[in-house]
Amino acid sequence: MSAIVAAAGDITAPSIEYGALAPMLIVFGAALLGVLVEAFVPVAHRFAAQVGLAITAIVAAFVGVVVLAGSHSVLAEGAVANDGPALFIEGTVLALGLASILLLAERSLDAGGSALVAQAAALPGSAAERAQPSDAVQTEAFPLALFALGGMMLFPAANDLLTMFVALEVLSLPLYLLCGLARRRRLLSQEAAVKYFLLGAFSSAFFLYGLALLYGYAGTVRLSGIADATRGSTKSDGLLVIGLALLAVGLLFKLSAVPFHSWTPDVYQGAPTPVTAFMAAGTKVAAFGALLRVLYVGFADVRWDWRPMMWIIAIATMVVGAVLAVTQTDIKRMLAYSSVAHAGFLLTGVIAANKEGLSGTLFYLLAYGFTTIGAFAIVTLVRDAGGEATHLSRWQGLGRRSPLVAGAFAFFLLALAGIPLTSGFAGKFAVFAAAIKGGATPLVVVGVLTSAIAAFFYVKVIVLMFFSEPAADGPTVAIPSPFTAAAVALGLAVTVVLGVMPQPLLDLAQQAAPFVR
Amino acid sequence: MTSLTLNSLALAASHMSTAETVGFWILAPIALLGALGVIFARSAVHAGLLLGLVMLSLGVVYGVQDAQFLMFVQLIVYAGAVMSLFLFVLMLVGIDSSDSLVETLRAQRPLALLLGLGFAVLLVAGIADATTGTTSAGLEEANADGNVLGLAKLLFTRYVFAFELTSALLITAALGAMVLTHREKIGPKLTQKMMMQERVRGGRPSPLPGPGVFARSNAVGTPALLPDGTAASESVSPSVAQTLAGRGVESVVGRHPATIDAQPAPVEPESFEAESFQPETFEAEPFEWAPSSPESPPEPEPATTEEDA
Amino acid sequence: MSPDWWLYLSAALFSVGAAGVLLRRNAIVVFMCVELMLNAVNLTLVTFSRINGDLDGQIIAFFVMVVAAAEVVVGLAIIVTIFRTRRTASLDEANLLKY
Amino acid sequence: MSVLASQALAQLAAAPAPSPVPASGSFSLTVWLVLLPLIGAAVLLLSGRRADPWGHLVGVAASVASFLVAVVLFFSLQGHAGDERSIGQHLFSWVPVAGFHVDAGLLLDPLSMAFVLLITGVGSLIHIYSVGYMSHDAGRRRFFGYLNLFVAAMLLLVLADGYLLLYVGWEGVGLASYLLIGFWTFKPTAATAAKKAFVVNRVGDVGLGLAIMLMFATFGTTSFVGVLGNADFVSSGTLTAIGLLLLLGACGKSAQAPLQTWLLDAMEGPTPVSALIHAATMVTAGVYLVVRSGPIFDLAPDARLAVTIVGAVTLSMGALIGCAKDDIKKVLAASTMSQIGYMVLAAGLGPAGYAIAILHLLTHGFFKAGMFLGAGSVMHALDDEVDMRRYGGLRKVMPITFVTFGLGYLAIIGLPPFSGFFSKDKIIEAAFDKGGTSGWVLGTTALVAAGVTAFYMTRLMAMTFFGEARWAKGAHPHEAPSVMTAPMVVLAIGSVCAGGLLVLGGSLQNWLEPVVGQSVEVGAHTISPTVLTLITLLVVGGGVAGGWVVFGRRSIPVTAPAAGPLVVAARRDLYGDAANEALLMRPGQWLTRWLVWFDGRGVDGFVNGLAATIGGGSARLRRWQTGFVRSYALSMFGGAALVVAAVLVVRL
Repeated sequence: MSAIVAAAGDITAPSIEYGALAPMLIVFGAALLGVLVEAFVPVAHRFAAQVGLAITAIVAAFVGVVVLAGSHSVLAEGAVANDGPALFIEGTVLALGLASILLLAERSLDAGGSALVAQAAALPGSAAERAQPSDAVQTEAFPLALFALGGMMLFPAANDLLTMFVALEVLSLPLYLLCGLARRRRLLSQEAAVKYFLLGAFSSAFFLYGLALLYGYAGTVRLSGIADATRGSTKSDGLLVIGLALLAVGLLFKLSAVPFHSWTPDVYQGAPTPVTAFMAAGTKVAAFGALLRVLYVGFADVRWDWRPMMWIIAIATMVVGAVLAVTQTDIKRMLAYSSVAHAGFLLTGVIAANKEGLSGTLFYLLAYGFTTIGAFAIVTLVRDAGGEATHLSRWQGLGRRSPLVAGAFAFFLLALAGIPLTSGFAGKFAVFAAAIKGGATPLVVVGVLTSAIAAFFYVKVIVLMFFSEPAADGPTVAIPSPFTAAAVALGLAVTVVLGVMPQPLLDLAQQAAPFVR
Repeated sequence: MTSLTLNSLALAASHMSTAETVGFWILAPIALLGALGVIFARSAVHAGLLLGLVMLSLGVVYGVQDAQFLMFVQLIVYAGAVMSLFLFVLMLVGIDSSDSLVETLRAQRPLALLLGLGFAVLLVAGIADATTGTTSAGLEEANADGNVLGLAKLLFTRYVFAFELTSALLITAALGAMVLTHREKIGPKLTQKMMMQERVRGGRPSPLPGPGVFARSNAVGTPALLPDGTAASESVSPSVAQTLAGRGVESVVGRHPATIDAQPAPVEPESFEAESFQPETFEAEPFEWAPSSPESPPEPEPATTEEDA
Repeated sequence: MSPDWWLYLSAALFSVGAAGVLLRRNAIVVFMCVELMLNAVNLTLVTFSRINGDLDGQIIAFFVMVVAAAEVVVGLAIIVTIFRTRRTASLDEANLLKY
Repeated sequence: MSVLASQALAQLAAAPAPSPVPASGSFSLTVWLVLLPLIGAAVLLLSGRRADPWGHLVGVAASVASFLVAVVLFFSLQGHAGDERSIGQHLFSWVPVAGFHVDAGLLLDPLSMAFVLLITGVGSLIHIYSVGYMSHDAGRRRFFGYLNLFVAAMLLLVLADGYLLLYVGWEGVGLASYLLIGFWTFKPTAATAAKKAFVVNRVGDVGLGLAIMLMFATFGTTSFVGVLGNADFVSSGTLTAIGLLLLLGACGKSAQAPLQTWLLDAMEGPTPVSALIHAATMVTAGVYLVVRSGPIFDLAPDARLAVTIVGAVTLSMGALIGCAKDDIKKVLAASTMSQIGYMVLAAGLGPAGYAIAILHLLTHGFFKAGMFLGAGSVMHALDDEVDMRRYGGLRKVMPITFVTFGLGYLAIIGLPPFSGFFSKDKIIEAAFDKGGTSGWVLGTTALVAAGVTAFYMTRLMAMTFFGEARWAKGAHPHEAPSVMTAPMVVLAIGSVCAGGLLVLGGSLQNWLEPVVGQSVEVGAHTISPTVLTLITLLVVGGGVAGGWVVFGRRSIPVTAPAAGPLVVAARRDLYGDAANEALLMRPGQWLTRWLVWFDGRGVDGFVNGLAATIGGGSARLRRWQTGFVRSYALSMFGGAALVVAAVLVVRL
């Protein structure tokens, strides 16, 4: 016993840089406070308290990220990297998270209710559910979203694979739950949750197995340690490549690359639209950040091992995403496939494996995140008696009925298609240029061709909205509260500004470029 | 597993000791067969129990491999708590816990087996390629202060951030479970007096008829018959009706009593189907049921309770 | 005989678990198969811990258990919820979202 | 070649091109030349009906203000020494793409100054005239808006410091011309004419566009300084190509053969438009282009010869057509073609002719605008009657119109000392002085055409102002209001004096010398100037006499009599439309039809096939998304296995 005590004395207290970790800690702290709010604040005030808390925390964390800009260090005993790309992505995720919280806080669209269910435990259609006041909301969603947001911030900043795995789960678990909380179409929503959960757990297992093999190979799970081990190693590296491949499966699942994408359309369609927006934007950004860090820090020296594999996946992702989107009839599903295709375009930048690839991907992530969140925000506005009217045929002639909303949506679609003067063009240009420089020209050719296919279905929707006769009993466009309006405006503003003058942000992304090791 | 064995195992430096070899050949078949049992056992409960077996045997393996702390965590937390939770939920969901043997997805089964086998071969080949001839460093040094202390040192230094982070995970889990299951009470708690008043005003002061009364069967799914021969729909608990409907079984509740008892009904039954026995499973809003795909015809569900009516 | 054999066992368990995810229809059993995969990972970690001669692998395995516990709670809650609305835990019937 | 050339250019960064002096002081006003009418146009076109009562005044004010600025700038420019009279004003970086950098800037030099004065001066007069002419038109505000737009575009055209900005102005005047020709949209003929002008001009624009692209490919820039200053370093083949393409552009805008056909139809527009755009200013843009690009043509003799041929052919055609037309505006339009042919001919003669071309351009601007306004006045008096066979004897009822028109007539036929004499005589002389066979041919053509000009102008005078009145019933001709006659008087004064003033002491030549170079006398005179002048006067006299004999002394039938083939041909615009139709339109239509067919069957077939393939593939692939979690897991597991296999294979 005394020996144990003596030995315990050997442990030097870990140093944790609370200041530099502040953005994440603020978000997690706010999530914990949110749990307490659930416990102690009366029902009537919970919603306001949660929304206020979440927004305050996000803004404070964003300020923290801005203050930290330019730092280049490793925190918390080497678990967390605090470098340019991490901060860039943290800032991006925070801004996207703010927009998502705004969408979640929207309550004026659906007869006083938000997109979230009033009481998740009440069976859909049951007397218990009908007894719920119409303005009741499952306010636990806000702390859950904050937990997910914290996970998204940590995911790309994790400097070792274990922290990355925990962050992956921290970001995933709340999202699994949030997916099942739709107020309308609960069956679809719950189905999405269960699909997302099971497949997510499945992919986590692959990630973990890869982690284990890499630990076996390198004796450490720190990315820099793995990088050191890959250099000048005479060991047979079957463990390394299999480990990397399985690790990649876990990451590629999160960023919905083919063939690990199949959850994407189902979950995007079934989840409540604000949650979909959060997932589509935030998860993708965070997962790409993590993938970039893994590949560029841990496996930069063995890029010849992973590049062929990523080539095939990128091509498959672009092609499948673009081609499958063509025949979709549900707007959310179409956007989901579009998100798959965009994952492919982003992978092109990742494969470039050079500085431009990193900065281009960072830029693209930001641009895509805001565009997609704006697009989903618009989807929440087009409604009929059954909630959101997501079937494409219902959008016929929307441009004649409400030109403003349809125009904004058309603009987002054009940005997704990568039309010049939108952020999408600048982003595509950045990653494709980087890929060409990185020697991946054929990939760029495929990228351009699939962009053309993708443009086809975006334009198809625009044509549908503006050049078809509106249906007689078409959906109405709900008047949003300032929350949704702000989210749409944020998306539009970023999309326009980055399209017209992308240079400042590109410069910022370039400055952010080097990863800390 | 005695401490003696552990110590002797710990002495085995770079190669497996004989004891470990013996242990391997005992534990590995158990674990592997148990795992195969998990995926092939028809009953979910059996699968759960077999998984517990795998976990137990793995716990022993951890002990064999100088991971005493993990062994106990595995046994107590994993095999104990987690598996109990699984079994608990299985029991809760238990009514259709046995899987049908008919595979409805085309080529799913052979492909799954092929992939499983192929994946195992790939992994084994890769691992063998990498590790053959490597020697094991052993954990004597690392475990010098005892396994728990060594782990604690690591946990509170190098992995302290991840450790703190798991708190977020656990809170999420608790919060999530609560969100999905806890129902907040709306309105005041009913007193006995209020319940009595409600009952009197509700038009039926007397108790509901029990199911099966005057019917051919007294199963819970069979409604009682009223004096005029019609089915007393209230006699069947809504949850039973709902369950049957949810499983795609055409409930006898919703049927004309004539078809149940093969007797002509003297009085035209009221349209109770429309009112109280609309299964509450589904949303009130019009819902687009996608037509089931050709690969998956509705599963023929063996009727257990009501077909003998 | 070298510790590699434990690695082969874990690879086999992992593959069996993965195949089980593909084969089983009951959501809970599918989830159990995922747990089986995680257990296989833990076995790998513990074995590598011994081969590498450090305790990191065991710590990671410990974390995996913690995370798995949290995941189980969330997962089972979700499965129970969908069971309560659909009265079935069969995954094949959760098939509204497709194409 | 072009690569080598651009490398050479890079080495010769400090090429000896005269770079303009940056604008300072009063020259910073230059941009207001363009902005004032542009603002006027914006105000008029955007303000809506409430501006109807005062809109025309805004239009006039904008134009006049621009003229005043021009005058100020003119005197400022005169204050500079000859070789410093080139003022550049950089406006903004226009196309700042890396590797393709185009600045928008203005260049005010003696050549553009001359044009600016003509455009704003004559333009202002025509604005004032239009106040009266359009007073009964409901769309007067719109009309003035278009006029201001035109003035702005035309000023941009002549003030641009590079070909690309010039092209903007070029298209701008094309647009304004289109809008103004078709101003009376209720007239189908006007709409058709507008369309025709637009289409024919596009043909020319293609030439200009290609020339600009070729310049950029060759020189790496499109600025005048960069292109013209470095023309020496480029092969003559390239320069010839550029020159011919520029000529094609000039032909379109200046209604030269073979793109002349649109101008006659353009007379469907309101008469002030014809005076301003289709006589005085826009149609001379081609001449401006050729003169401005002088250094290129100087180094490409073949292109220059082509210019002279185009000029000679057009001036003859115009003269012939003028003899046969009964529509007064069409006669004037044909005459315009013919006179611009003279200018193009002169411009094609090289440094010897540039100044003369500009001289004729300026004098023509005065007298032709004056005559158009006179024609407008006559039409105004006779209820928009344009057929000269319905005129006659108007000199008594419309004395001011008669006198001003008459002075213009004397100027155009080249009677000394009226302005046309100085300019046209010089062109004929320069053509003969070119020497060789081509000199004789060109000279003779110009000389004969001068006689023909005298003939048809005399015919016009005789049919309009002399003889018995052949007016339609109920017509009560009267003199136009003073707001219309005043500009006519001013222009008549210009017709009388401009030529003399500009030639006196070689003032215009000296003025233009920094831009177009000294007009060298090429060798000896083929025919001594004095003798040639006498011959010319003789020929002109013959033309006048012939015209008077045929049309002045006989009574004019109200319907056109049957005539010989030449007259019929001339009445039909020398089959210009028919030729275009046979040579260009029909093959074009066939080509188009074939292309449409090919597009429909071939390209569309391919595209549709591709779309169908993608759609079909999509529909098929979609079925894989079965909605079953287990299938998804299968694809993931399969993917993972493939990925692992792939990395292992790559590794081996």
